[in-house]
Amino acid sequence: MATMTMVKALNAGLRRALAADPKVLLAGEDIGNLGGVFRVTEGLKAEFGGDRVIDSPLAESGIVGTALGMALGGYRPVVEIQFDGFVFPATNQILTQVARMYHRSHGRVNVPMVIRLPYGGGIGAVEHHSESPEAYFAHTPGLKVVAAATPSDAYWMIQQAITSPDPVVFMEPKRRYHEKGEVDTEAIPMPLHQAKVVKPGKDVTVLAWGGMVRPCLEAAIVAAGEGKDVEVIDLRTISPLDDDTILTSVARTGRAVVVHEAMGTLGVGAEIAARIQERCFYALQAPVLRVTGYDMPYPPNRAEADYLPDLDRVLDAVDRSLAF
Amino acid sequence: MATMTMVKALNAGLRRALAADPKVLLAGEDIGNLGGVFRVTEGLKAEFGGDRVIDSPLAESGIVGTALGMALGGYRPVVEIQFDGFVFPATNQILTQVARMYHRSHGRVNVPMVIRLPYGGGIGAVEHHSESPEAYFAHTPGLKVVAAATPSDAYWMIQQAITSPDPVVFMEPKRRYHEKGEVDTEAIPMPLHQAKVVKPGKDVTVLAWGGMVRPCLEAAIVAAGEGKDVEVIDLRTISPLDDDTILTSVARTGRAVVVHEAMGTLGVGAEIAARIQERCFYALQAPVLRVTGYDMPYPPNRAEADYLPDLDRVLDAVDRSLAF
Amino acid sequence: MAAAADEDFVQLLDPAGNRVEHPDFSYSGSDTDLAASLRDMVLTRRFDAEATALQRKGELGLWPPSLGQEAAQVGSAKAIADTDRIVPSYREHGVAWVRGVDLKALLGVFRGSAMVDYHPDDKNFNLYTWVIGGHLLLSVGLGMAMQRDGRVGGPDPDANSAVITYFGDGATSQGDVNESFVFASSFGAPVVFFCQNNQWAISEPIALQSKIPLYRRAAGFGFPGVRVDGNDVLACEAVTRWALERARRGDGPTLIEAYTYRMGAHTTSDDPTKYRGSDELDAWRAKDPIERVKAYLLRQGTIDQRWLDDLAAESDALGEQWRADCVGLPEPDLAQWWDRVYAETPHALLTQRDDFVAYRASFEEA
Amino acid sequence: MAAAADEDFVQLLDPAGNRVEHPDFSYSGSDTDLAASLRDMVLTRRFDAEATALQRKGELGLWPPSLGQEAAQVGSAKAIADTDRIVPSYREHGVAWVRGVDLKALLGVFRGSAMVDYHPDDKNFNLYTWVIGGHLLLSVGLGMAMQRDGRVGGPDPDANSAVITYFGDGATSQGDVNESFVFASSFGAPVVFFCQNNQWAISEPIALQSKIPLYRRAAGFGFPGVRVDGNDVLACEAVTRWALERARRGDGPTLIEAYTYRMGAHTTSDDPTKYRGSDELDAWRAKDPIERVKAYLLRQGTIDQRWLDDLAAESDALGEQWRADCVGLPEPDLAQWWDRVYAETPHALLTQRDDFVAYRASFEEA
Ligand SMILES: Cc1ncc(C[n+]2csc(CCOP(=O)(O)OP(=O)(O)O)c2C)c(N)n1
Ligand SMILES: Cc1ncc(C[n+]2csc(CCOP(=O)(O)OP(=O)(O)O)c2C)c(N)n1
Ligand SMILES: [Mg+2]
Ligand SMILES: [Mg+2]
Repeated sequence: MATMTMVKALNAGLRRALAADPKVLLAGEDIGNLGGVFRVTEGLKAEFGGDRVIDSPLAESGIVGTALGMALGGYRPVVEIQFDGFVFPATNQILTQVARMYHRSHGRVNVPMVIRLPYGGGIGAVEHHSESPEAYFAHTPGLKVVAAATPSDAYWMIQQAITSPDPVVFMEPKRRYHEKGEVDTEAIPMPLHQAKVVKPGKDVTVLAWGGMVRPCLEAAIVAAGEGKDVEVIDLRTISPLDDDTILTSVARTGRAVVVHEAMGTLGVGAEIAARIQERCFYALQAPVLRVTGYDMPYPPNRAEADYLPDLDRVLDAVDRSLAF
Repeated sequence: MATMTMVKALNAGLRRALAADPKVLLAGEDIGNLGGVFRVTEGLKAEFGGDRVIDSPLAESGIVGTALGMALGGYRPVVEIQFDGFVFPATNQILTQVARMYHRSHGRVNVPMVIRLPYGGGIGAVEHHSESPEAYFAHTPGLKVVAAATPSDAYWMIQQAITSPDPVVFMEPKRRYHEKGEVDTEAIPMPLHQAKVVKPGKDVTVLAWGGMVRPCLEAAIVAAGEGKDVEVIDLRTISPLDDDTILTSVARTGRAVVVHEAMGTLGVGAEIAARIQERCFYALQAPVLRVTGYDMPYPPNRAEADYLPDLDRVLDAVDRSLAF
Repeated sequence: MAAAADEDFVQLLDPAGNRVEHPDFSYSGSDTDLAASLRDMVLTRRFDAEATALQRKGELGLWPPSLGQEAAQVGSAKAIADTDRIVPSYREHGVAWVRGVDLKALLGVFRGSAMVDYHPDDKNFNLYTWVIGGHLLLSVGLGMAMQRDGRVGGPDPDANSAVITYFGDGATSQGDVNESFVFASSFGAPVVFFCQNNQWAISEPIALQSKIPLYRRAAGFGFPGVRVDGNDVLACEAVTRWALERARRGDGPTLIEAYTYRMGAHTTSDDPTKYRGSDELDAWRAKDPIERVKAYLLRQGTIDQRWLDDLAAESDALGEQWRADCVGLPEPDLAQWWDRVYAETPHALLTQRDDFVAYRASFEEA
Repeated sequence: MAAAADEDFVQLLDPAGNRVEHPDFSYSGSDTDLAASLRDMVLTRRFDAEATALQRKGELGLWPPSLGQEAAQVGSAKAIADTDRIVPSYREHGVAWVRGVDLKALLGVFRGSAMVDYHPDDKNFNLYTWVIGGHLLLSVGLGMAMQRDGRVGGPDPDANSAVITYFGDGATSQGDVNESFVFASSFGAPVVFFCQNNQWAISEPIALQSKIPLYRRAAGFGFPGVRVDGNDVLACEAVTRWALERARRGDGPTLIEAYTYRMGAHTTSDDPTKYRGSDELDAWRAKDPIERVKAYLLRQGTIDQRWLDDLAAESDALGEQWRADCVGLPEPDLAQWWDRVYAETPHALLTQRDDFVAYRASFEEA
């Protein structure tokens, strides 16, 4: 058991994956000599060589498209998109090529590829560096989407994503990169596409992932002080959603609050709310509430504290749900 | 009052817009001499010249990006994306540039631009030619998204979209291109961002847009024969949603079914369901049901009849809603 | 521009069927080999004609004819080794034929009964694909995989391999195509970019995509570009052979611009009379890729009328076969497609499939 | 490659401050004009140093230094007419300064207090922008708008205009940049593509983006490319002037590669010691864009120590002003941003804003 930051945990997970399978490759901008702008790949080029840790020309479509080719050629590429907001030049490759190859080939050709996406706000960055584009990918059949909230999950989930036979968009909450946590590198990890009840409770279910799990846990603690027993679920998997864990919890609590950074309209919270009301209709004591980024582009970062869901907004929604 | 197909109505609407404002321009692949692969722009290059009806090089990002520049330069470009599935190379331009300019400039610079998107299935086409990507755009603040279901709406809405100060993704259901309808070119059109109750009813609200309005209306007729009074709403505007019309109806009927071609997960139906349960919680007699494309890429077209929502599937959902 | 171009490109057999000398390139095959290429071109044309007819009869939803591009396709294909990877676009029926792909497999996608119904590894022939220019990047990636496999630039030439990727003139305007040039150049990837400049991208003439000959694009990215007479099967083979050998040797990518003409419609949905005149077509008819080889080989005595009659008979038989193959293609069943989304199918998808199957069955019961 | 490049490019003033003859280009200004350019370079460097210091003090979140690129920026900017449109990237502080953009407006975005807080029409200077290569297409579109306005190639040269767009060496790998070349070439758009090749894209050396000099990319798209000594303010001005005149005249686009060096970090978040040695920096220091002009003008007697002292005083005063401007920038209020999403704000957004305002007020009450 070691204590490390999420950056170190990802680095260790990638190192282990590279060591375990010679077919694993990394590619992206600045990931080699620099170790990536967040240092997630630090030291890996020195250790595994430039053929396996590839500094790519500055073109996201090219990075993803050539990685797809390498995947078809028998490799397991892990590409880093430098920031969330720079994934869009690669949209065509991700949506029409990577996500579709299995379908297009009648299931003959699979694409074992990971697209690492440092995402989300709270780091005081300029435009395009604080976004949460998961809904675009979760609306795309053929892609899987996961998000790590802790160093331990980061360590294990990245390795599981790499061994997945399907393309995985791997969301890394930048604001949690430097927070430390325990990582048991000998543990048997839980399955990749399973949500985790990180705090059991019986009054209301709060659902979050990645960077938003922490304020939800904090809200649960405050709420507990007020006698409200909040269950917090870290979704971990956004596509597919782990319906069982979600619906079982809400069926029991009768109340749900979904929390995410992306804008509310057509954010993942919409799908979760839609499913819950479809499948737990009679169990619901209150509408499923959403605590999300507002329906606007990410604001100047000196206003981001107001933009991002936080402990208070989660608590407020919990209260509104309980009072409904 | 004239009877015409949607293709002709769009053509007439574009012609009128070009004639009314010398700043209106059209751009896209094959829109000039050929008049577009669907002939929507037929004759317009001959009438208004190649400087205003621009055959563009084969590059969607280029088409949208240069159109953005022309918009910033004082023009009102209307670009045609040849088919739904080929909009993705332009994603970066649409999401990070077109949609954001107003925000990025603190509201100083607006982008009066229309992106015409022939969309949807039911036409027996190969891959990428039958898709419904509206949710990607509706999840993007700064874009407006509308869909025409009839020749009359096509005629008026395209002109309204062109005069809009904001960028509008204009969805044209290909499968309705050649169906005829009445167009009153002297009428005063209803506002662009307003939904329309196309068949009033009191038992259940069915919500659709574009190509799906027709099977919903057919289902309503069959249901009427069985004594079920279905209200059908043509959303017309997908972003922003016309909450008033939607919620007023559902508050009255207590039941809702959303119908669309795109895959269900994170389709626009998710947002509508989430809003309805948020705002009509006590009025709801049954969960909001969704009748959508299945969670897979569009199938080979000889299987599309099974894939696409149709009269039967709408009826089935209406029945399930009423029986809940 | 066409005139200037004509002086500019590699030609080894002129439209009248005369062999032409070129300082850098020569055809390495015999006249018998050439007869084999002629046969492949004739059969490609027949396949194309059958498919076009099948579309007219409603058996196919759409067909993109290869008419006029047989030399570019057959010639280049002849230069490809079994271990090379071919990445086609959607019009490379002649390449598929030479490669030995069962052409039936190409029909399903146009019939609407399949997505793309063959395994790309079977014949080292990638899936037909539709997003213009979208497949070039994966071609480069396939080449980068070969580099990492140690299959490029090794001491044993037979153990080396390369990728050849096909695209049109219109495609050169796409960002992805140019990024492919960047990546291939930067990594010295073993890729031959084979552009069939058939003068048109649907209704758009080549001049809209480029004011200068396309092959010159490559120099700006740091690798060679060559324009070849795309209606000359010898020249296409010779230039492609050279480029593939360069690539396999580890000398990096090449752009080949095969200067040819789409003699038919863009697809069966297209009406070319809307945008081009018949004189243009007539001029290109005079440069037909098949006629010149026929003329040459008849003159050489390599083939005779009897040979041609036999070929016609073979062609008829194959035509019949393809027609039967097409109408006999299995209908798709939507129920099969839920487990073709992911290699590891999420549980919810299977439930969705079961619900669909039950729903559909409810009609049968009734 | 740098060595070969040095022979290849347009230089009018060498690093030692000697004027150099060039067959095609000459500096049209006087020594007094050159002194003005020197002043602009010195003040640009000061602004950059202040901003870097403000970042260190936590007043800015991030800063991308222009250190070392003053000649490329000031020289090119001197050639731009008021009616020309400038489309910057994010590092063109020197261009902004010459243009007369209030530099305070550039600080807010890096402070996090604003998006981009000026009207692009005020100084015909587009918004700073972040998506690498994303702004080149709109530059071409702006040029196409000028064509349609009748502002290109008209009989009165003063009534003509053009667009100049700035980007880096790394940007040239982006599809959008190459599509911009396609569109500009195809439509003969009046656009000068001004690439500051500062040798690095964060940690990636230019060789990863292109194996050959970047200016040659243009020829493959059918328009001229020129490499200029990007540390020579005379040469940058002369070449840019020529290219803009071509564009305004209706002769179409030009690619200028200003061969220069990013002497500082990529941004204040970057640590260049991770990927490049100090000898490289030393070599480039010897080619400093400011020193050579100073040496030349001192030798000419156009300026003297007193002039330099005055400039230092002006620089100090401005420095103080910029510091004050920065800390005095208004804090953003999220409540303002709901009606900055759409020109016609949907009703639901206003409700969302009102709810937010009420929610926020609930804390103040408490
Ligand atoms: C990204 C994209 N945009 C548009 C289309 C529609 N489309 C299909 S073929 C074609 C023209 C292609 O021209 P070219 O590249 O010259 O190839 P050709 O068909 O002539 O062989 C177009 C515009 C497409 N398939 N993909
Ligand atoms: C599409 C995109 N990808 C990645 C980035 C992150 N990024 C910011 S600057 C930069 C390097 C740019 O290099 P270059 O084009 O040479 O310009 P320079 O910074 O050297 O002036 C990168 C990769 C970005 N801003 N946009
Ligand atoms: Mg073509
Ligand atoms: Mg650079």
